[in-house]
Amino acid sequence: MTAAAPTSEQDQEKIWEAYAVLDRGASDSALVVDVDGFEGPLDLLLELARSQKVDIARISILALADQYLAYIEKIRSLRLELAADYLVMAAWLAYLKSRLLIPEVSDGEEPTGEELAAALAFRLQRLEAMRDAAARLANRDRLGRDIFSRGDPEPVAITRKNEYSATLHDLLAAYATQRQEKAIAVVTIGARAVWSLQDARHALTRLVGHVAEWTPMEVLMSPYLSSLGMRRSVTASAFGASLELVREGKLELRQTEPFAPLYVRDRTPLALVSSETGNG
Amino acid sequence: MANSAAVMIAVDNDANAQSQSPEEWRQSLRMIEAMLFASAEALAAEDLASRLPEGADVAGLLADLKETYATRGVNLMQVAGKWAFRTAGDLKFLLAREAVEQRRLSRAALETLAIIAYHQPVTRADIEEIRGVATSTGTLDVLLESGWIRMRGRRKAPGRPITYGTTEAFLTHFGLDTVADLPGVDELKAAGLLDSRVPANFTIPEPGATEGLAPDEDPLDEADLLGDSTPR
Amino acid sequence: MANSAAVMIAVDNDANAQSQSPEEWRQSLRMIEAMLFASAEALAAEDLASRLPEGADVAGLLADLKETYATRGVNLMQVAGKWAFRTAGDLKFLLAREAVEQRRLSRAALETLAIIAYHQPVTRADIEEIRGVATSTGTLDVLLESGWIRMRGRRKAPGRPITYGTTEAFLTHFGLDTVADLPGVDELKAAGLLDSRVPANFTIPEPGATEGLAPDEDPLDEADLLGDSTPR
Repeated sequence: MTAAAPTSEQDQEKIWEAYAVLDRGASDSALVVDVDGFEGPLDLLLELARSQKVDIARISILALADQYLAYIEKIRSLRLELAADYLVMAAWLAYLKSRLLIPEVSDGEEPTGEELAAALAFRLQRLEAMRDAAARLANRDRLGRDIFSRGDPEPVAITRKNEYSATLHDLLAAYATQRQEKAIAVVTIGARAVWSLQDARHALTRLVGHVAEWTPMEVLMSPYLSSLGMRRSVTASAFGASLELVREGKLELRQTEPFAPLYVRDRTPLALVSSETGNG
Repeated sequence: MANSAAVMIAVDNDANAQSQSPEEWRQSLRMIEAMLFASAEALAAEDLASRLPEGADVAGLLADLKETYATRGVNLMQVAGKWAFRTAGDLKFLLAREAVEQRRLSRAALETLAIIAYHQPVTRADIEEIRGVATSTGTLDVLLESGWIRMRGRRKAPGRPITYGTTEAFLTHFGLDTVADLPGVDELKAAGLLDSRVPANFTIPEPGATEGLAPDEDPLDEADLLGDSTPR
Repeated sequence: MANSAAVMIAVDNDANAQSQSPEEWRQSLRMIEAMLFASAEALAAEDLASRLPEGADVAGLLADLKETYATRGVNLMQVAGKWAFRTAGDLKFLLAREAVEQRRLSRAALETLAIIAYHQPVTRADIEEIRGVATSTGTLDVLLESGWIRMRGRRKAPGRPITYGTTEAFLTHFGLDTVADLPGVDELKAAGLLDSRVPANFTIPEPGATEGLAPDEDPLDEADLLGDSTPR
């Protein structure tokens, strides 16, 4: 069934117009079919078949072919353009007609005229069946048009509930890890309370020029030794800083023996020897 | 009173259900009634069962309820394999004001929809063969957009054309339980009119189930699922 | 069958309604059923009457219908003078669904929970002091939601901060008899959870009682028990 090449739906419009013209111009035509338009040659054939007012299953394909050919001739006589597939169908029907009229010997290869006719009848029946089915479908009680669901459905309230899971091991591990980390963190914070070398140097520099007599370092640094944890840091940094200032010739240091108190004073021009002692 | 017939049947069913006492049966009926009434959408029997007492005869309960409501203004219907209450069809005249505006399908679209429904899985070429006209892209688009048809897979044939079928929304909208319930489907099948070939070689295909693939169908390619829904 | 009672009443009403034959009465009942079912809101008797056959006894019909549905899963109710179907009160539970989501506690929540368990009764400030970081409200909320901690009381201290402790559910979930069963330093070390080199002065408290109040604790205020459970 390849004869009827599909035609596009836009072309239908042309045909419809053609048909309207035909309908008006040829009211004596035996083929008055009142439809909106044809959707291709098969559709036209179906309408013609229906106009025979007999069961499509028992339609005379020969008569139908004649009708179609006459119809096409009519349109052409009105000098209306016809889509190619209508002409192809016409040619095919003319061929079918000749096959049906001339008795033939079946060679087993080519389908017989009867077989071709049967195939066309089948297509027409099938198309009609689908038309009917579409109509029956459209006329069913349709949801939202004919039958209705609950207009005010009662919503299902979904309560979200979280369920948590954790094992005792998770719990203890989290606790132990956290407490342990915190224990170490305390030490780290202690390290922050270091009196830097720079702090010490800054403090000592401010004293330079005011320490004429030997004065214990501890006394000079006493304002900074107040906080308990700072003692070592202050002592170490003050010592370091004082060494730098001695090297720069700003201070002198004196210590009588290891771990004995460290004395500081401004450097005097005569005190060259004293600086040797600064090696505690 | 037509209702008494329904009541009789309900009582019979009660007697048959050995696992549930009449009181339990009645309570289960009430529960199903409540769940189905509250929902605008159809509910699967399994969904209902999950909220009923263990071992409840859901099929029996639904049959009972369907019978009870058969003569009433609201009927229990099977749609798309699920259950739902719907207003009775003969009362549509009353409910015009509830009607939502319907998508108006062109004749071509409606015909195409019918062909897809009765012949599924079908390719675009199949549809054109049946209608004898080229199918405009717009027609399939409109149907895809309506949610009534979907791309099912690809035919195992040269060019691997896309196959179309109907959806659950189609069944729901047209009040069908399965595609086997399409009007006149049995007669059409018997007449060989759902066949893609001339009735000479008379093999009658079932209108395939909407789920799963036919033997000559492949699943859709990934690209089909990602890209726009319009087949070229 | 409770329904037969309803049928009886319907028959009685039929007899009373002189203007309508039993068949008309039944049809009017169906119409009301369908209208109420399909309507998005409750309908006044007048609304119904305007769509029923002339002279229908709307009040009688509604009474009949109300009776019919009284024992069913859906009831006909009068809401603010209008009529609507509603799920029977005892079946409302069917319309609630619980979505349980399994969740794991965050590290912060686990730490906080452990601190509450070991150090109870603790205030939020205590927890922050131990953890060295601010505790987000979310963390305590999650723990309160889990049901493993509770607000115990208020510390007898400036600001009267709320104290937290663990619950029965906590003990049950973690398989503990009492909080005193929580392992001590040595046990934690033995389990490899604590480094053996922790400072000698490292201690963990022996958890206090979960019941009753500590000497420095006041009971919760009434407002704590009424208001939302989230302390600011």
